[in-house]
Amino acid sequence: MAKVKGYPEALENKLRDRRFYGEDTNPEFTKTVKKISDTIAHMCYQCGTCTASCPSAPRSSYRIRKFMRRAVLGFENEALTDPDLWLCTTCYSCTDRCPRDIAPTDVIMAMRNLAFKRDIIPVNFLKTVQAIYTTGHGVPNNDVNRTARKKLGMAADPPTTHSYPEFIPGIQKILDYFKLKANADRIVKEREG
Amino acid sequence: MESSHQYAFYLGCIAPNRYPGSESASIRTAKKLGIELLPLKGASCCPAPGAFGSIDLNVWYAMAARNLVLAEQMGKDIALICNGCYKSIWEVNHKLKKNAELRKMVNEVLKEIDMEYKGTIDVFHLAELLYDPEICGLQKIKDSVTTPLKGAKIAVHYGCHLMKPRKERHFGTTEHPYWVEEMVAALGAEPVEYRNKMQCCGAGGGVRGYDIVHSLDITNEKLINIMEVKADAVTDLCPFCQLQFDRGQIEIEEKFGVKYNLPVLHYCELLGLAQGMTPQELALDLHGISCEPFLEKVL
Amino acid sequence: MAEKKVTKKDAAQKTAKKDAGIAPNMAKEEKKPRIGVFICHCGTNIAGSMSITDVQEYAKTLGDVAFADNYQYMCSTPGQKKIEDAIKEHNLTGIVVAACSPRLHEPTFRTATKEGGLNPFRFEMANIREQNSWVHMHDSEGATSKAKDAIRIAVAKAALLQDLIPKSVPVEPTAMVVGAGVAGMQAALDLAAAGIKTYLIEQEPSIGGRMSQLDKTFPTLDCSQCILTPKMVDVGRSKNIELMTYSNVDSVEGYIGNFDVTIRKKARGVLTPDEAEARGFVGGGCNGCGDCDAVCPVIKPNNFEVGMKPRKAIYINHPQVVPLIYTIDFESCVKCGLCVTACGDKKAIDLEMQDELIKVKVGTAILATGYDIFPIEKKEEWGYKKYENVISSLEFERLICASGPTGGHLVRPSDGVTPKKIAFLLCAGSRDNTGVGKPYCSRFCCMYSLKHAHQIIEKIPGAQPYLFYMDIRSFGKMYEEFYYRIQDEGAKFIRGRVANILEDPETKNLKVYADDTLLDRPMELEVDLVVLASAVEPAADTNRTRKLFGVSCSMDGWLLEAHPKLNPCGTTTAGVFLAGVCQGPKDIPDTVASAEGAASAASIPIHMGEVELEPYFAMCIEDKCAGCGMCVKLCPYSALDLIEKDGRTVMQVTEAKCKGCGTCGGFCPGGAIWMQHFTTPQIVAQIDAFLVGGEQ
Amino acid sequence: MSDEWKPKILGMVCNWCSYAGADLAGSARTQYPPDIRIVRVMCTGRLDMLFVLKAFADGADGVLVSGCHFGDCHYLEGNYKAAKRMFMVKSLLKNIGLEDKRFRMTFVSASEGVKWAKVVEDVVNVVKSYGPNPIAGFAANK
Repeated sequence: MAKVKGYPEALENKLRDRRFYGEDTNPEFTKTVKKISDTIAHMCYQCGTCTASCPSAPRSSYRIRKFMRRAVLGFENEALTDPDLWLCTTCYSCTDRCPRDIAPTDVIMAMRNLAFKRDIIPVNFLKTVQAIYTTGHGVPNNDVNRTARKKLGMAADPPTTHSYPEFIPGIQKILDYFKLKANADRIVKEREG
Repeated sequence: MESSHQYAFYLGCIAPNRYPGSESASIRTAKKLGIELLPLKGASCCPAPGAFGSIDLNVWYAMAARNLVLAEQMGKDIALICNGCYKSIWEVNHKLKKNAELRKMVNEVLKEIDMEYKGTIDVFHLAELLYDPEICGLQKIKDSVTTPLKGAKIAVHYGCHLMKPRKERHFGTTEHPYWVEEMVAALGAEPVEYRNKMQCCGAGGGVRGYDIVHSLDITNEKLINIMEVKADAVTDLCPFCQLQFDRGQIEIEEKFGVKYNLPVLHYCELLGLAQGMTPQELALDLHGISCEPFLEKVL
Repeated sequence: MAEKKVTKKDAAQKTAKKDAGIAPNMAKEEKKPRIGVFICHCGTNIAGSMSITDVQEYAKTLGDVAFADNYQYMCSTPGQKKIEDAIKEHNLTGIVVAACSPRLHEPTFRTATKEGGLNPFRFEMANIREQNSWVHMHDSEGATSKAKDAIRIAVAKAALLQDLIPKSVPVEPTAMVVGAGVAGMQAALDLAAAGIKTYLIEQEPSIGGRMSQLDKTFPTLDCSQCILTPKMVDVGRSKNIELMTYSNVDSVEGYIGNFDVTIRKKARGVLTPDEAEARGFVGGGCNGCGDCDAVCPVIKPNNFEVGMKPRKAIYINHPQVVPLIYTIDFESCVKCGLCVTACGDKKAIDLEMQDELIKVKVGTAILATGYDIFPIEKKEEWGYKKYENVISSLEFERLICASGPTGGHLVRPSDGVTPKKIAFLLCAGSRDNTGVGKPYCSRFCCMYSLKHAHQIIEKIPGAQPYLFYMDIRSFGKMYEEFYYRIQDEGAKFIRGRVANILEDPETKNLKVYADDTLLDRPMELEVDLVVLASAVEPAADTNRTRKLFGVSCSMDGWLLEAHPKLNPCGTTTAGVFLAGVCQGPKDIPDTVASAEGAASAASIPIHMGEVELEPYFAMCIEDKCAGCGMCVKLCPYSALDLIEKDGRTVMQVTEAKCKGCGTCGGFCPGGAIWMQHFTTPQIVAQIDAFLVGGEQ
Repeated sequence: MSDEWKPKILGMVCNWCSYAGADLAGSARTQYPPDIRIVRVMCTGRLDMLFVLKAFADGADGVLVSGCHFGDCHYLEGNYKAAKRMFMVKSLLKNIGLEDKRFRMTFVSASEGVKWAKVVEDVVNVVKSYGPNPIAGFAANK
C-alpha cells in the first residue's frame, strides 16, 4: 500500500508515493480476467506489438501493453480505475499481431466488464442500453428517416422491433434478467441527477 | 435465372434508421444477383458489441442469441451488411456452437421468453456472399453492371469486425487483403491502395460516444491517407464506419476546422449505382457529405 | 494358448514352464525364483511423494520376493554394492530395482547384477520416478499404491527372466556423415584424422553449407570464408574422406556396425577427371575452366546468392567451390550442346548422364543436415517479398560479402542506393506462438544482428543501425562484450517488437512501427532498409533423411537426441549420431563442438571393433510352429524364413537380421514365437500380476 | 478420498516413443491421474490381441496401447501392424458387449510428454464415466 504522508492535499498529490507495492496486486484478478476474456492474459512478454498496432496509443496515454502488464501482475484497482481503459476501439489489430497468441482486445473487454461491476462505466454505454430497452434499437428511427424511407417506397419503419413492438417485452425480460436497465438508470441518475 | 438463395436479412440499427438507401439497395441489387433477402421480423439491435460487450458479455451473448433464434425459427441463414452486427451475430453464433457451457447459460436466459438457441443456422456478411463464386461471384457482379463507375478512384475501408481477429474468422490476411478491391473493380471503378488501409475508423468500442474528439482524430488520420491518393470516394461494408466517415467529416470540420468533402458509400450503394439505381432511389441525399462530385464523375 | 490357462491363479508360471519345456534352446527354470527388491529414494525425488517403508513392507509380502531393501541413491556405488552383496547373501535368482526410468539406469543395474554373479538380464526395473513420483507429486496415497503395483508387476516378470547372452557383432570400420556444412565437414575431418574411412554425403554440388554463405562471424569478426576454406580444402584432400557431392541417401538397412546405405548420386552432367579417366578420356574431365559457363544460353537465379545473382544452366555456385566441378541443372538445361563443344577434348560433359545408385557399408553414421531460413513472408505484417527494401538476414550476408552479387557494397534492392538508416528486426518469426512462426529461440540471430550493425557502421560512413529487440541473448564466450562494443560503436537498441511496416510508394522507404517499451511511447521510424533476422527451421529434406535412419524428431521438427543433457549427440538408433543445427539452433562454435562430439561418439564402436547387441531375438518354438508363414511376411527386416526340418515346415530366425521388435511374436496364431526378454509368459505374468495378482 | 472408486487401467507402450514420452512428462513434472500401470515392450508390434482381451477378462477397467506416430516406428512398421490388430480388438469388444471406448490406441512420440499426460487423463475420465468393468471377476470366479 502506498504510504500516506499526511502532507497538505496539494503536496500529498504532488509527492504521491508511486512505488510498486506487492500488496497492491491481486492474483485473483489475473485469473478472473483470464476466465472472462478466454485468452492467456498471463502470458504477455511485453514486446509492445499491441501498443504499436493500436490506433488509440499515438493520440493518448492509452497503452494496451500496460493493461496487459496489470493483468499479469494483478494490479486490479490501477487497471479498472484508469480512464484510458475506455479508449480501446476494439479493432483487434493487436490480437492479430500478438506473437504470444493472446487477444489483448478481449482482455480489455474483460476488464471493462469488471469495472462495470464497480459502477465504473461511461454514461454513453448506458444510454445505448436504455435506448434498446425502450425501442429495441441502439440507434432508433427518426422522422427525417421515416419520410426518406417512404420516399424510397419502403415502410416508414423497418421490419424490426420498430414494426413489431410485440417483441420488445422479450428484450426487456432479457435485460432485466441481468438487472441491466435498473443499474443503468441508477448510475445515469447518480451521474446526471 | 437459377433458383435464388434465400437469407434472413438482419438489418441492425444504422442501415435502416440512418442510411435506408443501403437497405433498399442491398435488397434490390442482391435480387438481381440471385440472392433473396427476406425480412427478419422482430429483430433488434445486434446488440452493439462495443457497448454491450464492455458492460457485460453475458448480456451481449443473450441478446444476440435472441436475434439468432428468430432466424432459426425462419429456418434461414442470416445475411447482414454491417461489420458491427457481424461481430455480434456471427461471433456469438460461432461461440455458442462450440461452447456448450455458454449455450447452457444463454438458454437459461432465453427460457424466460420461451426461446431456445439450437445452433441450426449460419451467418454471413452480404459482401462475402457476393464474392463467393458458389453464390454469386465477381463475374455475375460484372454482368449485372449497367452503368459502370468508369474513371472513379475508390478507396476501400474494410473495417475491423468483419475480418478480425483473423484466427476466429475465415477471410485470410488482415494485413493486405484485396478481395473488396476486386469487387469494386467489378463495378468498372478503379480501386486505389492507400497508406495503412487496415486502420480502424475510430468509432468502435464505444469510443465515439466516450471521447468523440479522440475517435474523430483517428478518422481524420484515415481521411488524410485517403485524400493523399486522390480518391473520389471511400466505400465501406459497415454503416457504423460509414456514419463515422460521413457524419464524421462534418464533425471534423466543426472541431478541427478541416474540410474534405469525400463521398462515403456503402458497397451496396455503389453496386446499386452500377446496376442503374438512381441517387434518389438510394437516398444519397441523406448522406452528410454530398455524393454529387462523385456522381458527376460516374453517371 | 496362454489365455486358456490364465483363468488359473498361477497361470503365468505354468505357461512359462510349459514353453520352457518345449523350447529346447531355452534354459529350464528348476528352482523357485528368489527375487531381491531394492527401492530407491532418489533423495526426495521419490521418497518425497510416497512412503518408501510401505512400499518395501508390501514388497516383502510378495510370493517370490526373498529380500527387500531401500537406499538413498541406488545408482551410487554403495547402492550397487547392496545389490551385489544381497545376491550372494540370499542367493537371489532375479533383481528388481524400483527407481528411475530404465532408459536412464537399466545399464547401471545390469552391471551390478552381473557383478553379483547373476546374468545381467535377470534384472527388471520398476519406474517409480518419471512415471510415478514426478507425475503424482500431490497424491502420496495414489503414488504409493501405484509403486506397489509397479513392483508386483516387475517381480512377476523377474521371476520368469532367463539367462541371455548378448551377441557381439563386428563393426564395419567405416563411417558416414550426411551433410557437408561446417558440422559435417568437422565431423568427417575428425573421423578421418582418427584413421577412419568416412563417406561425406552432400546434396548440393559443393560443400561448405550455410557458413560458406556468411561474410563475417561473430564475435571475432573473422571472415567466414577465410576460416572455412582451409577446412573445405582439407576435406577435398583427405585420403580418408570419400566426398560425394550432389548426392543424397536413398535407403538405409542394417544396424549399428553394419549399415548398408544406398546413395543416390544425382546426374550432374559433368565428369570429374577420375570419372573421365574411368571412361578412358585420360587427362579429361572438368577442371573448372568455365568455358561451358561462358557459352550456356540459359539463365537462372543463383540460390547460393539467395537469387540475387544469375547463373547458367551449367554452373558453379561461386569461384571457391569444393570440388571445383561444374554441374548441369537438368531442370532448365535445353541440351543445346554449346557447352559440349566449348569443353572440347576434356570431354567433361555428358548431357545424357543418369542418376547412379551406390551401395556402401558403414559401421556408424552422423546426421548433419543443418537448417533452412523460415519463409518469413508468412509474417505478412513485415511485407517481406511485398516491399522491395525488406530483406532477410541471409540476403544481407550476401549483399555485404565481398564475393557477393554487389561485391560487398550494401545497396537497396529497389534503387541500388546505399542505405543510411537500417532497421534490424530480431526474433522475426522466432518466439512466436501464433502457429505461423516458430515457438523457439533461433539462438544466433541476436549475435549476427549485432555483427550486421557493426558491419554497416564500419562500411558506410554515417550509417545508423536500429536494432528492434525483445531481449538480447548474448550467452556465449565474449558475446556480452561484443554487445557492449556494438552499442559503443553507436548502434541504437530499441526494446520493442515491430508491429508492422508500411512502404512509401514513391521513395520505397519504409516506415517501421514499434512501441519503445522502455520509453513507453509508440514510434514511427522511417528507414531505408529493413533486415529481418528470420527464424530457422530444419532443412527441407530432414524429415525424409531421419526416417531412413530411424531417428525421431521433437515437436518443432529438430532431430531428437538420446538425452538432452547426457547424450546430446546420440539418438535412439544405436550407431546413428547428430551434429550441428539439425539437432536444434546452434551458432558456429556450438555447431563445431557438437560435430566433434558426434565424431568421437561415432568412432568409439569402430575402434572397439565389435558391439554387443541386446539379445532380444525372436526364436521359433518348433513343436508349435505350423509353418503357416504369416510371420515371414510381417517381419520388416526379412529375418524370418520357412525351412524344412525333420520333414516339417518350420520358421527359422536369422539372428543377425532380427532387431527384436516382436511384431512376429505379437501375431503368431499358435504362440510359437518366443521373444527373448519379452516372452508371452512374461508379459502375461505382468498383466496377471497387475490385475489378479493383487489378491494372491 | 480413498473411498472413491479407482479404475484399474493397463497401459502397454513401446520403448522408443510412448515410454520415452511418459518419461518426458515425468522430467517436466506434468501431473496426471495415477490410475494407470505400465507394461513396457520394445514395440507395439509385439502386442498380441490376446493380451488386451486377457486384461479385460482379468478385470481391467480400461486398456491403453500407445506407440510411435506412423512413419516414426523404431522398427519401421510395427505400429501399423499393431494398429491393424487393435482395430480388430475394438470390434471384438463391441461384439462381446463391452464399451469399446474402454480400449484405446494412441500415438505419442518421445517429445510429447504433455500429450501423454493428456491422453492418460482422457482415458481415466472415459473409464470413470463407464464405471467398473462389468465382466470383472468373471475370470477369478471360474
